[in-house]
This record gives sequence, structure tokens and C-alpha cells, in this order.
Amino acid sequence: MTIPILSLIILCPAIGVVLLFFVPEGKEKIVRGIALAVSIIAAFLSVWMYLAYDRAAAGFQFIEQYAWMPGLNSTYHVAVDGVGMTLVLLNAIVMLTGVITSFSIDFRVKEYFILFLLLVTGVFGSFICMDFLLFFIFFEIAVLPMYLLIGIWGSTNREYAALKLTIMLLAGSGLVFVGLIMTYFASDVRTFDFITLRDSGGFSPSFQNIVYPLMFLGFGTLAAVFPFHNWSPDGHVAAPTAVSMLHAGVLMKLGAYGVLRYGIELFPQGAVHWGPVAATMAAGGVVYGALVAAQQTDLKYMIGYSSVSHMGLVMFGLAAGTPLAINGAVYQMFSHGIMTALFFSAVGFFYEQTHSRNINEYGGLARKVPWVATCFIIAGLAGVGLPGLAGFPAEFMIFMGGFERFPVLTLIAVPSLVFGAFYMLRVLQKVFFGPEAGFTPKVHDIGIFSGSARVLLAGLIILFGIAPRLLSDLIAPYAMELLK
Amino acid sequence: MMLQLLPEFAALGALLILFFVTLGNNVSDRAARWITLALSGFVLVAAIAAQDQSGLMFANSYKLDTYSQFFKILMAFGLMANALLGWPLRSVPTAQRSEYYFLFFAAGLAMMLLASAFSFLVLYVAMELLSYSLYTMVGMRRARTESIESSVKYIIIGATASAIGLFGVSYIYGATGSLNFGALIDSLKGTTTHSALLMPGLVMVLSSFLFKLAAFPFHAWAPDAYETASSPVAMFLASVSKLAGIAFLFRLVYMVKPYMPEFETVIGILALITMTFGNLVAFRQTSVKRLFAYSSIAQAGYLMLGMIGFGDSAPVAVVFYSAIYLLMNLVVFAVVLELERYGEDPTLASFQGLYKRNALMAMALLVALFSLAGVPPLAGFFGKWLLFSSAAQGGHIWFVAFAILNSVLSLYYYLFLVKAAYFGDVPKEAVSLDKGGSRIAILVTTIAIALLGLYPRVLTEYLTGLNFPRSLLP
Amino acid sequence: MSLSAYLILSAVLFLFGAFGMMERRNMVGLLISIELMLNAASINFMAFNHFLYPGTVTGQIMTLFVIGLAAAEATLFLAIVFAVYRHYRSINVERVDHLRG
Amino acid sequence: MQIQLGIATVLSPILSFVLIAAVGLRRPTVAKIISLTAATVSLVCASMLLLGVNDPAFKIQATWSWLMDDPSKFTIGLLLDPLSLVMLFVVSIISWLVQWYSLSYMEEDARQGKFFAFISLFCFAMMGFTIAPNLLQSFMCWELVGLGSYLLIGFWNHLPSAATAARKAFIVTRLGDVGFFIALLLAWTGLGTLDFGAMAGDAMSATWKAAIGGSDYGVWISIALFLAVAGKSAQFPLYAWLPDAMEGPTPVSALIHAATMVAAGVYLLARMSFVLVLGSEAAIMAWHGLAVIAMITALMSGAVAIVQSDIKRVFAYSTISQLGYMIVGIGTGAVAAGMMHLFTHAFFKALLFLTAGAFIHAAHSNSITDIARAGGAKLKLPMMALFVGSMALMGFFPFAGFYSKDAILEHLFVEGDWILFGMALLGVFITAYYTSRVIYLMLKVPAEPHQGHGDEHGHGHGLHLGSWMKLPLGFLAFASLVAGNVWLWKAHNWFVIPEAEHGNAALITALVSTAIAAAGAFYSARVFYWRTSADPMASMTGFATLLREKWYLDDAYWAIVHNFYLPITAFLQKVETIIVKGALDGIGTVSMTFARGFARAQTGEVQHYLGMSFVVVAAVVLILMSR
Repeated sequence: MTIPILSLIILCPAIGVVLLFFVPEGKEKIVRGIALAVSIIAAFLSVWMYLAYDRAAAGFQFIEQYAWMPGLNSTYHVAVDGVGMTLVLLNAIVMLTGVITSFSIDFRVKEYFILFLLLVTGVFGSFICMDFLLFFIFFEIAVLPMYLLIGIWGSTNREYAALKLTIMLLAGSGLVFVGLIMTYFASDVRTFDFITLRDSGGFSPSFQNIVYPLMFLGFGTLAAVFPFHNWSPDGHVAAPTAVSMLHAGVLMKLGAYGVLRYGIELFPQGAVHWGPVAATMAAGGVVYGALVAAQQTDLKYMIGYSSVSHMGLVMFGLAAGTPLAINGAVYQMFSHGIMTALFFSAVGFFYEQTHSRNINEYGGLARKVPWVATCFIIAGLAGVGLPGLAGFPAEFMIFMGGFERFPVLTLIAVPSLVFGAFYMLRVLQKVFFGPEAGFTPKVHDIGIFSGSARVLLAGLIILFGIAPRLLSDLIAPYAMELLK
Repeated sequence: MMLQLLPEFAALGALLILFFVTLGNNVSDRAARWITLALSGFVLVAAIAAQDQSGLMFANSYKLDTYSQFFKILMAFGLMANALLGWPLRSVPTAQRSEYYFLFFAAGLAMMLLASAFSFLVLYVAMELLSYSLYTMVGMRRARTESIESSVKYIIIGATASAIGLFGVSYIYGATGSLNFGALIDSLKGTTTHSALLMPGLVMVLSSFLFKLAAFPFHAWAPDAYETASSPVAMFLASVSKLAGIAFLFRLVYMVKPYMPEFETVIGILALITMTFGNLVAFRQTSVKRLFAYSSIAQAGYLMLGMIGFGDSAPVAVVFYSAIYLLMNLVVFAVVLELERYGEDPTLASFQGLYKRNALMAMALLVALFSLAGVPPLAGFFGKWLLFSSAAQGGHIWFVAFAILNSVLSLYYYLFLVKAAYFGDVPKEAVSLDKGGSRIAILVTTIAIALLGLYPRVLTEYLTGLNFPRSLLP
Repeated sequence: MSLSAYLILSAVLFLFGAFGMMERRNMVGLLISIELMLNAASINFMAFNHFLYPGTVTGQIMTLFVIGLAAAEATLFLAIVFAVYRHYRSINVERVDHLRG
Repeated sequence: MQIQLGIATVLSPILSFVLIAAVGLRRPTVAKIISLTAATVSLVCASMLLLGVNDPAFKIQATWSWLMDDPSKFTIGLLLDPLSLVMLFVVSIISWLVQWYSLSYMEEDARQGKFFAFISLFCFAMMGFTIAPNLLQSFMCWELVGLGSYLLIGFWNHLPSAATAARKAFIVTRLGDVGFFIALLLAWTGLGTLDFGAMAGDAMSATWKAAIGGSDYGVWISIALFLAVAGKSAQFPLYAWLPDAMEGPTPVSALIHAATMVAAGVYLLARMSFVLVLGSEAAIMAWHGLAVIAMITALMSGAVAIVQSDIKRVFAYSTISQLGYMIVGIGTGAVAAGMMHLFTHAFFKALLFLTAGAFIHAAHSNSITDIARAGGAKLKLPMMALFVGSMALMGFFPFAGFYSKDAILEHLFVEGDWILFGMALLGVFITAYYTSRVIYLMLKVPAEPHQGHGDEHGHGHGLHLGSWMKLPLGFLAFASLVAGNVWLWKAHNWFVIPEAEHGNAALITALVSTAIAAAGAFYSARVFYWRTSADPMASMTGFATLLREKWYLDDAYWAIVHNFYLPITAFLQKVETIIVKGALDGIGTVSMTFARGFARAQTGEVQHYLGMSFVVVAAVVLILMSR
């Protein structure tokens, strides 16, 4: 009897949700405690899974399968391979740090954590579930709570942002739904089981060419692929800190993951056929995001557009489809995940302290809040792809792999290294250096507890920048397998 | 015979009992309600007891089969739920209140007859009975001018629809020489070239049922009726009364479809128009009841799309969706009723801060709305999945794509309600909702919606077991 | 007199009824139009019964039902028209147009 | 054995960085001890390694796979050969001296801990770059070096000028790094390897000549690399960041922006110089073209140095021009000569900067005249150091610069590359002119514009030399004197020196260049010391302003950013808000319009509804009948 570790991982937040329902109103300490506990457990389980994964064997592991909808050949089938593992780990990290960051939420705490954990459940589910229908369901569970989380606890222009985000993402998942139905009925093996579909789906090239765009655009919207990215900066800005963390850190990866798994893996020929278009959109996003970010004065908008640029890199790697590029894309999902999580948690802290996100009102923070400032600077440098930080291996692999297939597009995308440095350093200088801004006297550095989240993330950025093999060894076999 | 028609007789009995009870005006509204509740429970038991009955009766003009019996169970359940949640009839003059329950069972009986009607005669009689009861119910709210207006429009449109239907029936009679469905099918089967009278006849009959579904082009009455009728009546209209139309229309379509494929396209197009109209116009509504009228128009559209689905999967899809449709609308209107205690005819504004005034209501509303929008993991999603996949399997993938686009659209106005209920704070004047008597019922229904989404096989497998295709095709 | 004559007659009646439904302003006029449509149907039943299926009574029975239900419908309709009159002091159907959109 | 030494050399600085970050940030003394110990370890190991070398073919390489489980690609490790070891030695010794020096220079600064941490980080990156066995590691450390420079230039980041300078330095060099990255891409796709040894293999010759995009890999990779070199080694058009970089503490300028980091580009060229052997004609031409650019840079920046009043900026511009010389050497094929100049230059330029630092530290001003007025000339050791360094810079016998510079000139002479040779001689003149200018200005103060200014400094009274500064100054002065001979004595163990470069050529160039340098110094003396002849700048004012405006290069940058880059971003921002966002909101508006339209169908007139129904039913009937 092996431990059903994946189910346990999903159950952690799910149980948290159920427990929270029974916490009486006003007992906020208990609420926070439960949330923290389940996220810590989930994090431990994920790390355990990461260590227990048999690298030699690679492929799908920790498989569990129970009947769910026999009529439709849809089963509760969970498993992880290199990619799923990476993203589950990422989600666990962001969840933990997000919960810690969320301790500063001070009204409607119970509802907040219920929705938060619900969202996390959905994300975990979609990453490890190997059944298309079930995946879609988890996918929606992950998307929907955003509406309330942003709408209730959000800040700038929240109702507009929440509405736009929800509608766009659901429009995207509408496309996916159409693709889902077509896939189900086009395959001679009437099943939703991903592995069966992939291995014996037998989709004709013409069919793949029709369905792949549905998947790419449907999931791509969630991955903020240019030009369907507009919901994401608004969403980031409006969302409360921890939600931005989850949103930029994990949800957008969910989109990329969908493209990879249910687009490229299911419809390889379609992916090849549409590769140039996809790559162009992605490369456009890379440059576009980096350039537009230079115009932002709101920190969160700046990060939002940098995310557009970085997710563009992910999509570019996926579109290029060479093993190296895929490897880099997945790696970028992870590194960008922790990076933005760190960004947003730091910005959230500044916002609590100063009630401003306008970079022109900042100044000299580096000496007032050295810890958070250092964390933010680390994230920023990782964002501009500095070696030794998690961003570099990813970008390196993506460009190396992409150049083989799309040399010109790669050369168009590479200057984003400079553009990135341009806006990032501009922000670092305005916010942290130079003379101190007016409000700085009352600013004080972060406490140990909530600081731990930032420090953890920063440490991970450095760790995965120095020792990329921690992940790439898991991803590489997958990427090689994919090309077969 | 007695046993076979148990549900019908139960309803009839209840009808008579209430008739006598309410002869004098001495019976109180509350008492009448409890009696109704008891009787509807009895009807439900009867319906369940008779679920296995089957056979043709009254010279093949009345058919009992798994399909009809299951719909009768649904209807009985709907009646009971209405008796439980649909109370009190605030806006109806006290004198008439008890009559409502009388009509209530008249409609119930008519619906059950419709579910089993196998001859146009029965069909016509049952349909008129149902319509008359509903006209009267809508008209009961005398105080408000709009209520009268809506009821007169309702009856005008209804009468026209039934006249058209009847005219169609006359043509079918001319073509087949019988009012019996069996004869109709035989003549369809027999000759590839049908009598010239058959086609227009069928079209007219079908269109008269679009009226019951409140589908294009006979949808216009619904918003007015829902908005102005007293809320329990609106609830009745939105939840159970739909079932009758669905039950019969699908039976007819399902029988005719194989021989007249062009019907699929007609119904499909009408379905698209219906759902688009419903969803788009709902954007602009501020009166919640009117908004839900449009939403239910859209839902009817989805159902019609399912009706033209692939032969083997369509029945389960339609029945499953009608079941959860019933649940969702019950919840929604139950919430509306709770709100109505303080001021009639709630608008979007009166949902403000619902989460604080009554958390349960807010959550139930949220679940029901997302389910109506067809969002996983709620029952609505699974119902839509069944409908759409069946239609796609039937080769209507483009209709389906359009329908999915529609459900994304619909999210827009459902989110309006969610926003009103959850964002922002409670307006000063708003009264906090005390423990409404219907809390338990609402909670149960809500949980049912969630569970049917997470684990739909409990219902789907039962339905598949009933093997509708066999019982539907004579 | 042949069947087609009856069919044409009924069709014409039905169309008159339909036209009346759309054009009459007076609600009683609408009631009459409805009756026209129903009777058109009845004529069909009788005609078919007489010419195509002699010896059966189905059509006639149906007609009886139609007449009966039509009467019921008429009473109900008139009752509501009454209510309309009480609220609007008029039974002009065009006056009754507050609910829209 | 060597491997371990190499590892020790490289890792001790990063270790010290971590340690200081952990415990030393608030405790200056601890930080200093850790940092210097690490520096000493590096120095010892590096020297042992260098002394161990006695054969140009010496080569030890060890690599570990870094990015994926495949030892053949994307590895990191260390490559120990004479080239890297010489560089390693230079880096370690200069960094050791500079840190020693900083003990006094930074004594008043509250954030010394951070300073030493950054210095250690930089040393690590620089050494890692030096021993890189492949382009990947070079690139990574190259970037990290840039980070170190960024952090140290902006060390006093509460001064906006410093922060801006740091940012400018990072972005401008980053521009070059894009070139480096493209070189990586090309090398990986074209050559299939990033390993220097593999790339230099004779078998690669064909691959280097393989055609791509209208030329061959050799050319494109070289050009891409030149971009990188131009960024890091401050060549035209990317050199304008270096003078601003003087905003950083002077020891930093000495270490990073004089001796080591800016030489990284030169070193990279030396590494890749096998392209000159394997590459096609076009590739070699490209390298020669680089040499020309470098020569022009040397002259331009030398000219600017003439009009600088800030002592550090004078030396900064001179650094640029000297780097130009090195690149000229390597670009034209004299790798050994180029490296030799790098070697000697490291010492005497570090000396000059540290001297400048000593003056600044004492006089609290960067301006030459202020220092002079404050009585800088009274500081004996710095003056001596300044003199030695200047002599070396000007290239007088027997100072180090003489040998190295002549090696390059000689090569040009032998090659018969007269244009470059002539330009080089002109460069020598200019160098001599501005270098000696500094000394004269120090010795003979121009009349003070306004009274009382000097009194603040009491004319040298109270001017003192930091106690830790003496050793580095002394040693570097000595090194500047002997480094050239050391090289000549040792170089045969390190490099294959073509014999052809000796003989008359050496003598002729030596005489000519010395003469010209002397002329330059003499003329400068007439202008600035005896003041017998007018300042030429006074006469040709247009040219003078051109120089004072640094050839308007900064303005060019400014224009590019503000008139080109930012407008583009602004435009895209508009696109975002108007088109992308507008489109979405547009969809909303459109569906709203539809909604309004449909809602109109609900007129409230029941007879309209009936009409609609009849029409639809009739239409359906007719359509179906007609089929």
C-alpha cells in the first residue's frame, strides 16, 4: 500500500476549505491557523513528492486511478511527471508564502481564506490530474474564485478588472470546452483519459490543425499571450497581494501548462503547423511587454507587464518546441512563478507601509527596509535574467532552443534583455535609491514571520539559479520524450 | 388501472380536496398551505410508487413509460418544493390565496397528463387545463395594474398559440386519420413522401409548445408574467410548469426527428435565437424576476439544443438538465422570496450586501447562479456538458460552439447578481434577513446542485438505466 | 362541395383570425378572432372526418372538445378583460403596453 | 593539484561574500578580516599556479555539467592555461592591493561591510570569468561582473548621480551583452559547442567558415563578440559609461574600471583569438576592423582626457585609450603584446587611480586644481607614485608601459600597417600630453580664482595619507617599474612569442615612440608648467567644446533614449490602452448595443408579439414546404 500522496496534496487545501466553513465568525486566529497549517502540510508533501520521484524511471509516477464517470470513460486519474512535479512544487511554495502574506487581510477573513484555498485546490488538481474532463473542472475551480477575491478584497478599479478577467478567462475556457468536446468525439477511443488519448487518440492532421488553435488561444488567454493579455495587468493591480502572487505566480502557468499538455502533447502536428504563428505572438509579447513596462508608474502595473513579457518567453519556448526550448519554458514557468510571487509580496508590503504604489513617490527605501528591498532587488535582477538567479537558466534554454527553429524571432526577442534591464533598473533606482521620500520616516522593516515568506522566495530564486539541475533533470526526460 | 394512474389520481384527489376545503373563505392561508404541503407530499409518494408503471391506456391515447413516470416524479417533487418554498403569497388578496393551491394542483394534474399524453386529444385538453390554471395564477395579483396587463398578454399569446397548435392538429388528423401518436409515427414510417398536410401540421403543433417553453417566437409573455406575478407564482412558472412543456415537446420531437431531419435544423436555429435573445436582453434588466425570466428563456434555448442531440444520449441529457434546471430555479426564486419579505419585486439593488444579511442565502444564490451559467464543478456544467456533447454528437458542433459562446455571455449578468450580493456593503435601510423558514430546503437543494456536479453519475446512471430511448420510441 | 372547398374555407377563416389577432384593437375583437381560428380548426376536423374517414367519430369528438374548451377560454378571457377595464377604463389592447424591454 | 588551487582561488571570494553577508554587514572589522583573508588565499593560490607554468602549451581543464545531465553541453568548470593564469594573477593581486588600500579609504564609511562583500562578489565573478572553459561560463560571470560593477558604482546610491551612473553602466554594458548572447546562440547552433578548446580545434576550421546569413560564422560570431567587448571594455560607441562610473569609490575605480573588469573584453578577445587562425579572410578583416575602431577610440578618448579637470576622469579616459591599444594589438594578431599591455597597464593604472584616491581622500575633492591648492604636492608618496605611474603610462624607458606599448607599436610596424602605426604614435603624443598635464598642474597651481577657498584645507596642513595606503602605492609603483621586464623575462613560459618581432623594429619603434612621448610631455610642460605657450584648447575653441562635450556621445545616448526609445514605449502604451484595451471594452459595448436592440423587440405591444409569432411560423412552414 503506497501513500496516495497526490490525493493528499489536493486534499490539504480542500479539507482546509471544509474546516473553515465550520469556524464561527470572528475567530480569525483559528482561520489563519488552519490556512497556514494546511499550506505547510501541502508544502511538505510536495517536497516529499519531489524527493520521492524516481528520476531514473522518469515518466508519470504516483499514479492513482478511481472510477468517476464510467459512462463517459472519465476517471479520477492523477499522476505527475517532470512538468507536473515542477508546477506542483511551485504551487505549494506560492500557496505557503501567499498564506503568510495574507495574514495582513483584516476583513471577511474567513471568506477570503475559503476562496483562497479553493483556488489553490483547483490549481493543484489541474496540475496533477490526467483526465481531460476533470482537468477542465479543476481549471475552472481555479479561475472562478478570482472574481470574488479581486472584487471583494481588491484595490484599484477592482470591479472592472474582476469582470474583465473572469469574462476573458471563461471565454478562453469556452474555446477549450469546444475543443474538449471535439476531441472527445473525434478520438476513436471515447475517453477523457489523457494518456490514452495521447497514445492512441489517432487525430488526423487536419483535425489537429483545427483543434490546436482552440487549445492555444483558450489556454493562451490565461497565459496572457499577446495580444490577449490585457486582463492580466489590470487583474494583478486590482487583486490583493496574495492573490496577485497566486495569479501571476501559478494561474498563468496553468494556462501555459494547458497549452503544453492538452495542446502540444495531444496535437503535435497541429502544434508544428501553427508553430510560427504562436511563436510570433509570443515573441511579440516578449518585446511588447518589456517596452510597455517602461511606461508604467504603478509598481504593480510594471510587474504585470513584465509578467506579460516573461510569459511570452514561456509561450515562445513552447512554440519553438525543441527539447531545450520546452525545458526552458517549463523552467521559466517555475522561476517566473517564484519571481513574481516575490515581487508582489514585496510590493504588497510597501503598499501596506506607504499606501502608494506610484514609483515616483518612492525613494531611498533601500536603507529603510533593507530586507524587503534586497528581496525585491533579487527578484528584479532575476527578472532581467541575471546569471546565478533562477531567471537565467530558463531564458538561456528558451533562446538556445528557440534559435534552432526560429532564428529571426529569437533575435527579435533577445533585446528584451536590455529592455528588461531598462525598466527594472529604473524602478530599482526610483524606489530604493536616491534621496528618501517624504513618508519614509514612518516606514519600518518587515517582521520575522511575514518576512520569512519573502526570504524563502528569494532563497529559492538564488538556489534554482545556481543549481538548475535540481529541476532541469526532471524536465529534460519529458522534453526529450515529447519530441518522439 | 387505479395503481397505474396513481400520481394522476393523487393530484386529482388533492385538487378536489382543496376545492372543497376552499369552498368557504373560512380556511386560513396558512392552513391551506399546510394541507397543500401534505397533499403534494402524498402526490410525490404516489409518483414514486408508480414509477415502474408502463403501458398504453384509453385506446392508446395515454402512455405510461419510464420517461413519463420519471417526469411525473420530477413534477411531484417540483410541486412539493413549490408548496414548501413558494410561500407566503404576500401580494395576493387574502380572499383568493387559498384558491391558488387549488389551481396549483389543477396545473399539477395537467402537467402529469401532458407527460403521458399520447394522443392529440389528451394533449389538447391537458394543455388547456394547464394554461387556464396558469393564466388565473398570474392574474391573481389584482392590486397591480401591470399584473393585469401581463395576464391579459399571457392569455392572448397563449390562446393564439393553442389555436395555432389546434389547427396543426387538424391537419395531422387529416393526414393520418387519427389523433393518436402511434398512427402518426406509422404514417411517418410508412411512406417516404408524407402527405402535404403533415409537415405544416407538425410545425404548428411544435410552435404551440414553444409557447409553453417560452422559447422564440413565443417567449414574449414570460418576462411580463414573471415580473408582475406574485413571486410564488413566478417560481411556479419558472420551475415546474416548464417541465410539462419540455416533457411533451421532447417526446414529440424525439419521435418525429428520425423521419423529418429538417426539424433538427429548425429547432436548432430557434434554440440559438432563443438563448441569444434571452442572454442579451437579460443584460439590461434591473428587476430580478424579469432578469430570471430572460435567463430561463436562455435555458430553454439550451434545452432545445439538447433535444436535437444524438438519439441515444439526448434523452438522458434533456431529463438530467430539466431536473437540475428545476433545482437551480427553485433556489434562485427561494432567495428572491426571502428578499421579498421586505418590499416587493426585488431589484438588483435589493441584493446589496446579501452576504452579510444572510450568508446562507448569499451562498445558495452564488451556487445557483454559477450553476445556471454552467460553470464547473456545479450541476449546471454537467448538464450543459450532456446537452452540448449530445448535440455535437448529433453533428451540430457549430450550434454547440455558439451555445458555449452564449453561456459565456450569460455569465456577465449572473456576475452582476453575484457582485450585488457579495461586493460592497449593506445599504443602511436594508433589514437583516432573519432565519427564513425555508433555510433547510434551500441548503439541501444547494448541496444537491453541488453534488450533482461533482458526482453526477448518481443521477445519470439511474437515468441511463431507465433506458428512455426504448420507452420513447413506440 | 368537395373537401378542398372546406379546407380553403377553414384556411381563410384561420387567416382572418390571425389577421384579426394582429389588427383588432378591441379585446373582444381579439376574442372573436381566437374563436375564428379555433372554429377553422373545427371545420377541418369535421371535413376530414366526413370526407376522408367516414364511419369514424374522432374528428367529431375533437370538435366537441374544442367547442367546450373554447367556451371556457372565452369566460376566462372575458374575466381578465373585465379586470383590464377596471384598471384602464378601456379595453383597447394598445393601451396595455407598460411592460416592455 | 592545480585544479584544487584554481577552485580555491575562485571560491574563496564568494565564500567571503556569503560570510560577510551572513555575519559581517554590521561588523566592519569582521568583514575586513574575512575579505582580506579570502583575497590573500586567492592571491597565494593564483601566484603558485602562475609560477607553476613553464610551457606555453600548458593546459588543464575540468568541467562539470551545470544545466543538464549531459557532460558534453552547458558545463561549468575551470580552464587553466597561461592566458587564464596570467589574468588570474593580475586580478587576484590587484584586488588584494585594492582591498588593503580600502581599509583606510573606506574607514569613515558606515557601510564598509557591504563594500567588502561587494568587492568579494566582484572578485569571484571576475575570476570565474577568467578561468571559464566555455562561452557559457564566460557569459554568466561576465554578467555577474557587470552586477558587481553596478553595485559598486552605485555604492553611495543615496547620491542620485551615483545611482544614475550605475544604471547607465549596467544598461550600456548590457547592450553589449546582447551581442555576447547572440554570439552564444550562433556558436551553439553553428559550432555545436561552447567549449573554447573544442571551438579552437583545427577540425572546426570548416565550421567556422560555414556560410550563414550572407557571411560565415566566424564573421558573425566575431562581430557579435565585438559588441560585447565594446560594452565591457568601453570602446566606441559604448564607452561613455566608464567616465561616469568614476562616481564609485576610488578603489573600485582602480580595481574594476582600470585594472580588471574593463580588461575582460580584451581578455575575451585573446581567448577567441584562434578565430584569426581558423576563421576566413572576412573574419580576419573583421578583427582588423575592430582594431581600427579601437584605435579611433583611443584617440578620441585620449583627446577628451586633455580637457578634464577631474583627476579620476582624466585617468578614466586614458584607460579607455589604453584599452584601445590592447585591442589594436590583439585585433591585428599580436595577442601576446596585447596581453602584455593588459598586464602592465593593470599595475600602473591601478597605481594612478589609487594615487588619485589618496589625493581625493586627503583633499576631499576630485578636481586636480583643488587638490593642488589643498597642497596635494606635499604628499610625498602619492606624488612619487603619480610620477612613476605617469611615466609608465606615457611609456618612458624603463617603466613598464614602455615595453608593452612598444610591443604593440612594433607589431604594427612589422606588419607594415602604417595607418594604425601613425595613429598609434599620435596616441602616444596625446597620452604624454594629458598625463604630464596632471603632474604639472599638481606641481604648479594656477592662480586661484577666488580667495579663501584654499584656507579651508590650510594648504596641506592636515593633509594625511591613510596608513593602509602606503603599501599598495609603494608596491604598485615598484610593479609599474618592473612589470615590463618581468613579463619579458617570464613571457616565454607563457606565450609563443614570434621571433620576428625582435630586431631593428624594436629599436626603431622604441626610439620613435619615446621621442614622440617626450615631445608631448615637453609641449605640455610649455603649456601647463612654464606657461610659455598658450593652451591650444584656448585657440581652437570649437574643438575644445567638442572635447568638453565628450564628442557629444552622452547627448547621443540621451537623444536615443528620449527621442527614440521612450517615444516608442509611450506609443505602445497608447496602443495598449486604446487598441488592445479598447478592443475588449469594444466587445462589451457591441454586445450591449445588441442587447438594446433585442430589448427593443420587446415593445410591450402584444400584437407585435403575435405578428412575430405568425411570421416565424409561416416562414418555417413555407421554407419546409418549398423543399
